[in-house]
Amino acid sequence: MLIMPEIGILLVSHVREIGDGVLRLLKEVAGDVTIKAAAGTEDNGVGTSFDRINEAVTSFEEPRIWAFYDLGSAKMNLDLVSETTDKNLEIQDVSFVEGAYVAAAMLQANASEDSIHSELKPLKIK
Amino acid sequence: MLIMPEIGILLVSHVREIGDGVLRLLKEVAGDVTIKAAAGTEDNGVGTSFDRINEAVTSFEEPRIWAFYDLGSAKMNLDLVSETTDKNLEIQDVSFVEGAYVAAAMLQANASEDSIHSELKPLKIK
Amino acid sequence: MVDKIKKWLELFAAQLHEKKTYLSELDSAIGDGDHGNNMARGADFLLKSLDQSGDTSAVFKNAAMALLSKVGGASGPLYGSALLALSKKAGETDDRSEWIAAGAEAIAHRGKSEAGDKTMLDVWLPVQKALADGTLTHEKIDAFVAETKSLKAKKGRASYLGDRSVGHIDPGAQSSGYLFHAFLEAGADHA
Amino acid sequence: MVDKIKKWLELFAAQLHEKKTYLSELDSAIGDGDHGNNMARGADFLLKSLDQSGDTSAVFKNAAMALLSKVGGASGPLYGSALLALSKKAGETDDRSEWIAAGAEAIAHRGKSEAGDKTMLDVWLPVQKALADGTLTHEKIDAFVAETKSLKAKKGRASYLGDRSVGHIDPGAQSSGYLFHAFLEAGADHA
Ligand SMILES: Nc1ncnc2c1ncn2[C@@H]1O[C@H](COP(=O)(O)OP(=O)(O)O)[C@@H](O)[C@H]1O
Ligand SMILES: Nc1ncnc2c1ncn2[C@@H]1O[C@H](COP(=O)(O)OP(=O)(O)O)[C@@H](O)[C@H]1O
Ligand SMILES: [Mg+2]
Ligand SMILES: [Mg+2]
Ligand SMILES: [Mg+2]
Ligand SMILES: [Mg+2]
Repeated sequence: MLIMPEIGILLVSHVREIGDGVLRLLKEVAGDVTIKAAAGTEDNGVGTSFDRINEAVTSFEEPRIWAFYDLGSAKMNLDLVSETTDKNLEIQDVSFVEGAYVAAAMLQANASEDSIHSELKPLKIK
Repeated sequence: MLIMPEIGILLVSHVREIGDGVLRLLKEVAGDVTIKAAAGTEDNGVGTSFDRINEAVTSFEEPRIWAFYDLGSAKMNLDLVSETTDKNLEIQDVSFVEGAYVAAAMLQANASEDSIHSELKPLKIK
Repeated sequence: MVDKIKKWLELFAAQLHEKKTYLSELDSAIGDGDHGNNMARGADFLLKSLDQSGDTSAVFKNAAMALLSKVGGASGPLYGSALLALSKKAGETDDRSEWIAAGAEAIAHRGKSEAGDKTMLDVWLPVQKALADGTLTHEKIDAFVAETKSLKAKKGRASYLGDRSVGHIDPGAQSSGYLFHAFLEAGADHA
Repeated sequence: MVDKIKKWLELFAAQLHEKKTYLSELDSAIGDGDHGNNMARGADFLLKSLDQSGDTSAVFKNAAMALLSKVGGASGPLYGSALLALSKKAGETDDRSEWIAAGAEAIAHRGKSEAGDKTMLDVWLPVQKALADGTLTHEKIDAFVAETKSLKAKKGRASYLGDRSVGHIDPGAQSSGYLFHAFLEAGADHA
């Protein structure tokens, strides 16, 4: 019934628990969407890690990745990764939890990209 | 140096880990602001709990509480609590992580309420 | 009178238990798949904490607090608000259609929702109308629930599905269907 | 040449270690209080992984990756991007002012920031200019760092403080000050 979505979701947060928690929230409505979190520094401090993000990006099987992030410095690491990776990393400048939730729910429902983008548009705050 | 803020911050999320994680993120920039999380159901499932929110609200010493929430059903519980509590519960319809972060950082810096509201305004997405 | 009300809530709780899996299946299709578990958890606590004072308003209020405390999902504050409204209304009148009207209004207020949004309200509102007309039957309740199939969700988690929400029964409408079946069965529809 | 570059980075790393507490104190006043810890963590790894191939570009690239991997804060991708730019530029020219210009440009690009935003850029840009004029001294570097005190933050965490950010040295400007002190001390400012 569900066509394997060609888009995966990456959650980049400054805090490990936030990444894990949002993943859990999204999984409730999007069991068939690949969702990964890269959150916190390597020693699980508050911050983001280029390596963690890079590894997560590399590990997706989907050709396209939509990345959601919490604060600005996460975006800097994401930008850097997107400049160096072969993957199609599309950074979404929308509110973190709410935007990722909408995208996950709609990807699960096989909604059209256009309709997802139009739902995400009012959440663009970055 | 820092005047004890008369406003506390309440974080209401569907997931325990999200509440704890955002609290951790905010505490890094707002050590003197009272911040509490009421997240997840009582058995730590995904959802919100009127009781948990109500208890958290009651436990604040500050006369005013700014509440931030992730998804719409958290807001319904918050609305219910705000109709029954004596506390001054001000529900902020802004993006959850980003809005709470800005509010915490600015409360810590003793910024004026006006200036905080004008920073929060572009984050109003609910 | 209070015995019929208690009977009503007990039958509702029993039904929620029996249909737990089905309700969660409905919610899996257009939501997060927890409506059955949410309501069953609430039902357990409702039964355990059923008020024994003999006062109808107190029975509703206790039931409201039980659902509020334990349900977890959006349906918690929604059913909670509805039952709080019934508790209040039961202190003012015996007119059941006024009770249900107050409950529906509380749901609409809490959920900022209206008729046609594909929610539990799409059962509460026509039930209220039939009750006022004296035409409420089990068949009608089932029909109201089934009619949510054709609606497109505008509120709650299902709203992100847009057209894809069409063709599925709304889980909250289904659980409200059980509520009103129990209402008739307990004879709680008249004083 | 490569020895001076390695010396430069070693002196920088040593200084970051020594000033760890002070840098975090500066960040506590207008940020989240971790800049010293962030940079010290990066410095440790930078020293451990210092490239020994004898190639200047490789030395910068390794240092960039060390900071990127370990710093954690905004300063990680910022210093990382700057050092990547230096790595590239060092393959094209020996002109130090061109190197630093490329680094500053990378920071501005990565941080979407500009002169006067009260960031590390407010040290990189005037250092670059003085270097081009042949007038860079330790005193000037200290002055550039000190001048960030009077600025109002427009980028990074400090930006939410508005006027309250005035009167504090920017932590990233201070660590960049250490970078350029080490630059002069190592004699890396000329080929
Ligand atoms: N805004 C709303 N107004 C009215 N009813 C709503 C609203 N949001 C959700 N509902 C009802 O709640 C039901 C879902 O309940 P449940 O699954 O327990 O909560 P959640 O969606 O938080 O997981 C829906 O099927 C719908 O009938
Ligand atoms: N957008 C930006 N452009 C340039 N520099 C920035 C920017 N954001 C932050 N910085 C620099 O980074 C420093 C803070 O680094 P650090 O404390 O390690 O990161 P974080 O703020 O993520 O905790 C600031 O003092 C500033 O010099
Ligand atoms: Mg549900
Ligand atoms: Mg739920
Ligand atoms: Mg910092
Ligand atoms: Mg930090």
